[in-house]
Amino acid sequence: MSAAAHGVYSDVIRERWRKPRHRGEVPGANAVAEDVNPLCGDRVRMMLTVAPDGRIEAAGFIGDSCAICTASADVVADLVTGRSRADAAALEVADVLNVLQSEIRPTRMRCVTLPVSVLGQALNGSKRA
Amino acid sequence: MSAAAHGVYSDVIRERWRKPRHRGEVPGANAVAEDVNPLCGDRVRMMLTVAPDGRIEAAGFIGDSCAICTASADVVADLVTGRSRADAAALEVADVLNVLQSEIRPTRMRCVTLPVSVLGQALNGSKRA
Amino acid sequence: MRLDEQTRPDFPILQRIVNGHPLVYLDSGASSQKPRSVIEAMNRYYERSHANVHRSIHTLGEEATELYELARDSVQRFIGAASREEVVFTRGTTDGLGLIAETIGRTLAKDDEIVVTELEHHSNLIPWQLVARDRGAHLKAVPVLADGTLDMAALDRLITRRTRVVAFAHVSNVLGTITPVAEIVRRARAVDAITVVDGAQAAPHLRLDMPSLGCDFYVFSAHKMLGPTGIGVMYGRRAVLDSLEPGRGGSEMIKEVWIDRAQWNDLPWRFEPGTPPIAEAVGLTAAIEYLEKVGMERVGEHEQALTRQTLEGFARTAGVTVYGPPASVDRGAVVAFAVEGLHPHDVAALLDAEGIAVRAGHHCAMPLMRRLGVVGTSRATFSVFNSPDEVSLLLAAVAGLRSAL
Amino acid sequence: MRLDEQTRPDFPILQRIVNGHPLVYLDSGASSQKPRSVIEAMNRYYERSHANVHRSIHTLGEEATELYELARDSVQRFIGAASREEVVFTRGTTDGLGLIAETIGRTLAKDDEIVVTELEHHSNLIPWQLVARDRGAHLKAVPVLADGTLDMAALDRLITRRTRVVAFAHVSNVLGTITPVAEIVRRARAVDAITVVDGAQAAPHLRLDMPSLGCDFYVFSAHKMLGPTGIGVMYGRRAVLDSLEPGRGGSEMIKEVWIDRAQWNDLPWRFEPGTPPIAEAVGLTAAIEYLEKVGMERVGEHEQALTRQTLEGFARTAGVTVYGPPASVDRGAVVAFAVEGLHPHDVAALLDAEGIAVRAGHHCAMPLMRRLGVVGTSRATFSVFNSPDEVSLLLAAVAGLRSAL
Ligand SMILES: Cc1ncc(COP(=O)(O)O)c(C=O)c1O
Ligand SMILES: Cc1ncc(COP(=O)(O)O)c(C=O)c1O
Repeated sequence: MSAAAHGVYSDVIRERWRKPRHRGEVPGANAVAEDVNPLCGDRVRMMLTVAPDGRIEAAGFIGDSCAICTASADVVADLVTGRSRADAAALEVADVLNVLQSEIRPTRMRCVTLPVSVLGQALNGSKRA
Repeated sequence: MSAAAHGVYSDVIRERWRKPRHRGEVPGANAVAEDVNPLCGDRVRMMLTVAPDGRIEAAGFIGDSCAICTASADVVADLVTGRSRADAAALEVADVLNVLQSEIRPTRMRCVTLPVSVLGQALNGSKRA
Repeated sequence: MRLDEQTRPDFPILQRIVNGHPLVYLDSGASSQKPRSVIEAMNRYYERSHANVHRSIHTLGEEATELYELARDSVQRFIGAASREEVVFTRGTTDGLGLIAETIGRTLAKDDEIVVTELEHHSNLIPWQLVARDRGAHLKAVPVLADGTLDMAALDRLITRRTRVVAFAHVSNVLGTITPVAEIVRRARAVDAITVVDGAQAAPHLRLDMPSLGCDFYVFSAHKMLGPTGIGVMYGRRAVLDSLEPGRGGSEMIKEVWIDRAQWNDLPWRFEPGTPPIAEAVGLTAAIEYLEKVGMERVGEHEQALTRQTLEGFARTAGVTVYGPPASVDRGAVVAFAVEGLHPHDVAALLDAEGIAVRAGHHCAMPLMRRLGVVGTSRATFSVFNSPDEVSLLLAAVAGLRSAL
Repeated sequence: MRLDEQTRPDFPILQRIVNGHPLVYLDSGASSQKPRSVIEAMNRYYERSHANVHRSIHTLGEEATELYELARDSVQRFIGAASREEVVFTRGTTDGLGLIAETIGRTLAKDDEIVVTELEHHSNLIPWQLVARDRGAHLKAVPVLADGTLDMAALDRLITRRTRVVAFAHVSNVLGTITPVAEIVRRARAVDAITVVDGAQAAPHLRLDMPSLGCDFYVFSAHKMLGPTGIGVMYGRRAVLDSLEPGRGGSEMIKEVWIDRAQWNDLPWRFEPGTPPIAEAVGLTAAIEYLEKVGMERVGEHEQALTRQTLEGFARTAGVTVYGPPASVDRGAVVAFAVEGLHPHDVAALLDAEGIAVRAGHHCAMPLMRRLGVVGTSRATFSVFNSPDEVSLLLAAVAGLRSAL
């Protein structure tokens, strides 16, 4: 079975699913958003601590989500930490895919994009903060 | 073309279409009904003069209708003239088909049944008298 | 090569013998025949890739979802929509018009006005009647002139500040009239009314380009344009779709659900409750690809030529009346006609005896029939596979009809 | 011969190789595969007899109409309806439930009550939410007990004098629970409430007999019972259908039309606006004939046996949780399960790598997911073509999953 699993998910995804680096509450987070993948009900909450100068000091997520979505959220948190607000807002799905190193099938692309879109919502202070 | 027409309609239908015996207003009619075939918009009005003793003294029809429907209405008027109200109410589609002497396809059966159903309505003094 | 020479071998049903004659099918306006490629695309789908769409992450589910969403891309291209989110799959024209009426209906208030026309198919009339009754709104109809066109002066009077919806056919399914969509849209927009175009008879026949028509909604059925039964399209302009709550509920169209409330899904799925017509979407893609390969300009020219041939032939036939604009004007591929002394049903039945399929009746346009002063008409309609020879057969058969009964 | 040994050769898709493995399709609850006879019936229809139905008097139109109406007779027989007028064709379960909700909705008043259950599919929930919101009515849900059955004591409390509608599933698409339809109908009828049964998961699996269920409405989809996409059935008890105004407008459902009003057609057409799914009706007839030839008792027994085998196997597998009533109870052909430490999506993706198609997610039953305390589950569902060997493959693959990620 492991052999099959290798075919399905990249090592990066499996690694980040087993040991996500940014999973958990972010105390004092001041930019927060949460959304749902309508296809499956997966839910991701992104939490950021943005310093007065606009730098993102800490990022984390919690969520009920599959391996791909969890890995994506973890990578998003990774990539935005230490960046400026503007840089973070410019994060694209391609950047995440680049790190994930996995071929993602069309029906699961939303698992990758959900955390990116929740990041945008958190930065905009918009929906369901 | 006549050959084809022969295949389509019986001589009775063609004859009654060309020279219906009961087409026209029935002056003094006291049992009247009109209805429409929803499939095609054909409309038939049946008019009866019922004597105090319940005998149908005169019957006629007017309508915007095809050859089959016109022939059927004409036959219905024929068959009920002189009969008692109860006898007329017992008229069945089979009686009309019997006179028409034509094979009627399922989609045109309503052309035959419409006048029979309008007769029933006229006798019941019900719908759209 | 003439278009029919090229296309006829693609339509298996043209092998049919009807009452001893090769089938002459002149009823595509009611429902067209299907090329082999459409039938086979659906077969292939059922034999290799069927599964439910959207929420599945197994291989067949992914294939089915891709095929279904590919159909959306095909339609977007076919009608020149600005984005795929503007393409909503329905179950047909009637379904799409009903969905729009219910959806807009929820936003109407007492004494709002809905403008339709006298040449509408019942499917673009009854849903508005139901809505008008429910909301206390008023329904008004633009009259049809003697030449079969809309009374545009009356339109100007009928569209008022209270007008919230203007709903009308692009091509009349009886008269063949092509209505001036962009012009009507312009006048409706001046009072901020929503425009709803019934494209059932136009989509099989004209090259469509949503931005240049400018309407808010445009609906049509696959089964009249070489595609399968069971599926249709509702185009909705993005800004309008975004502003509307969904009219119908179910699965697929939601994001989150609690017992007492729900949050809607994104476009276009918000308007597609339940398992969609998946195989039918695959068939529609094949139909669009077939039409695109031929080229809609060529389709239109071919059908215009057949229509002109019919109109000119009937003009020379004693006792035949035709309805709608003259042959000199661009028309849909529709010729409604009457034969003196014969009821339209009998015309159809007698032509059927010679293998010729035409429609007869009110064509679901009773108010127009009343305006024409008839209970019904006979009607010949044309598609890509019809030939000038078939028109000649029709003309000869009709010429022989008056002595038939 | 075991049922699957007999039926498997009839399903072309079972030849599919998925990710190097023969397809093991355990997702019929979402949409079943189709036997060759269903696919071929639709082909034959398109290649020989297609035309629009009802208003046509040419040969193809008559053949199409006969085939379409024959499907109604087939359904009547299949569900034991008292008359063919009680069988209305829809576009699927969601469409049927929406149509019923809109139609009944028009008769509801403020503070009327609608009772559903916590195990409903969104398709039997959202339409009632929309209606409740529109009419100022209240929606209440019967809870699900820990053993996956409905809380019948709560039902008694929830059904009151104000209850106008009781809508519930016959078989849960997640738990497999078979609800006591006749009993619920009895309690609803005591307060004159209309009963609406969602039979989407029951029709493919149980022998249906409308009079003994006693409900007012019963709806299901063809695509889950070996039939095509794009068509469903709404059974309505004659007396109830007679008493209701049609909820949706269009052609076919009228008798006479003026610009401002219309007179409705007779049953069942009053509830079927527009060109119906004709080829799909032909396919549905073939699906029903297939099921009848096998016999619904045998279908049910076969699927029960596979369900039991799965439940028993999972009970022996460490780290696997199953939902719903125990194996000892009659259930639908549905097993929802969870694998410790794995998200349902990943379970489905990993099984797909071995050619096994199961569904994962909320199964359009988010309120039930919340009650179960999960975001989703994996779900295996069975049909006539599934074999005990396939269940063994599923069990072995699931047993190997925990170390997979
Ligand atoms: C219980 C139940 N109800 C309703 C539906 C909706 O059926 P459809 O998507 O065919 O409209 C389904 C299937 O998805 C179901 O399982
Ligand atoms: C102009 C027009 N509108 C609407 C319709 C209804 O289309 P459908 O029956 O496919 O819903 C038709 C065809 O019958 C039509 O010609």
